[in-house]
Amino acid sequence: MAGCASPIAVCREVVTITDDPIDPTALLAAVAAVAAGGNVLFVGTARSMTDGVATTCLAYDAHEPLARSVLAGLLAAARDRFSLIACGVAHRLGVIEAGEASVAVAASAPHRQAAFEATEWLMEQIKRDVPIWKCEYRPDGSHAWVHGDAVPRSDHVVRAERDNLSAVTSHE
Amino acid sequence: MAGCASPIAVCREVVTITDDPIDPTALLAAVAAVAAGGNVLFVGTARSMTDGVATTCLAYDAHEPLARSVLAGLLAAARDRFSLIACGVAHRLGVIEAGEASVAVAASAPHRQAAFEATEWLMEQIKRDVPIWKCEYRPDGSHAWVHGDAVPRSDHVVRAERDNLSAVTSHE
Amino acid sequence: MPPSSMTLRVSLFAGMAEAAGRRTIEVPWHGGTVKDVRQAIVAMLPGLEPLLARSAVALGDRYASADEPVPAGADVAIIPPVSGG
Amino acid sequence: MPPSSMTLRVSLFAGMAEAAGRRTIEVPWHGGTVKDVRQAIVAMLPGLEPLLARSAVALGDRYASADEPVPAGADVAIIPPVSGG
Repeated sequence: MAGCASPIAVCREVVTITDDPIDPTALLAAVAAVAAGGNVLFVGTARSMTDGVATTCLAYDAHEPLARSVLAGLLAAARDRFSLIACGVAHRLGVIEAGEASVAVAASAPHRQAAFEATEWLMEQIKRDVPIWKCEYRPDGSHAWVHGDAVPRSDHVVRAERDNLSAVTSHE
Repeated sequence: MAGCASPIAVCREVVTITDDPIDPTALLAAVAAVAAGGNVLFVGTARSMTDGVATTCLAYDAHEPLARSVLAGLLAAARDRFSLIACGVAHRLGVIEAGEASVAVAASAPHRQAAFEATEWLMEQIKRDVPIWKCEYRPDGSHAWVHGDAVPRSDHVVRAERDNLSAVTSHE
Repeated sequence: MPPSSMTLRVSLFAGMAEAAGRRTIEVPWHGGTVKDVRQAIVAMLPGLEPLLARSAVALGDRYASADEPVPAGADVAIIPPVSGG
Repeated sequence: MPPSSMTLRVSLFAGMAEAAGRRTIEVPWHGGTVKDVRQAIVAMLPGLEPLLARSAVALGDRYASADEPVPAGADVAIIPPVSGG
């Protein structure tokens, strides 16, 4: 549990996975601290168009226990790596209409650069390794689950990165 | 007025300079759009400690008409440079207690990277060129206005950067 | 119950559940490692092979490595490339 | 009113206002450019020179360049290095 940025702040991480609408303001409030100078909130929202193709709505599926576990590991890693005061993530599952939030990430740090870097890093890791999947629904009634080519990384790799060892060792 | 990221979004920028508490949620809502996939909000808050020195409160002074004008130029520049859908800034003046927000910047874009880059860029420019000043009050009753060494840049330079010409030409 | 009659429940998600037509499959299981689970799935549902090749395997709430042993009662899940966020 | 009796109002902020002991100063003004405004201020309040050397000058709601002419009624402000955010 190393890496708390300030003795007067409570080190904390918040993971929320929910079928209900996300409350980004609550997430931002959850990372607030008097030791913080920089607070960054990212909110990912469902676009009405993706690469010129209209999307009527999205649906998200997840392996919830694994997602919670991987997210908790990522938040702990981010807190240590960027000397955060606090950080949190909320991800919504089920059907999401255009304009609604699917994900929110927040980080607080004494200075703004760490908060920016941590939030960007967390979003990259979430999109790479957290077992949550998006299905795009089109106006013609068709749908498609989105799967890229990158094999989700094991928590061994996340741990190795957290310890600043060099990259990929154990792609299962 | 080039650079609107999407024909279905309203291009807009929001500047707020106020003696009242900042409402970051309202700023985030002001940049929301169905064409947006990434929304970034930065909130700068008054720290209780800066480099080991306790701060009881901060006070901000500003040349308000110039600050509004420079901020409007920066938001327009950010919108074009990062193909934003919308962006906004709110800065508070007067006395600010530890934990309270002094500044908030928000940006929305189709993809998250542009929203992150724009928000960071805007914060850098604001801290460099917008005529607002901070005074730090210490527990012993002393205070100090904070002035760095960088001469605030004229809007000529901002315009030149917006047009992607190479850097500094007209430091007054 | 002799080992030859044992099965392993494997959870599927997203496009893999859609390709299999269900969210859970039961594969014959005589013991082995994560690598053997993959082979058992492909033997039963060869159509899953392309996506399975790009998938990780989870045991409970953590990702598993290829040589980990998998007991018959294990909570096994196939994790294809993710697209959350 | 002959030019020799004209003055220019200059707004000061933050540490510069504190150093001058006021938020507005009036300097004698016989016409000239932004550069001449700087010299008139230093002639009247030499103590402002170090911070003035690192300051920009604004006319109305925009930053001004060194060779811009400054009419007697201009809205002039000295903008020392900023610390907002």
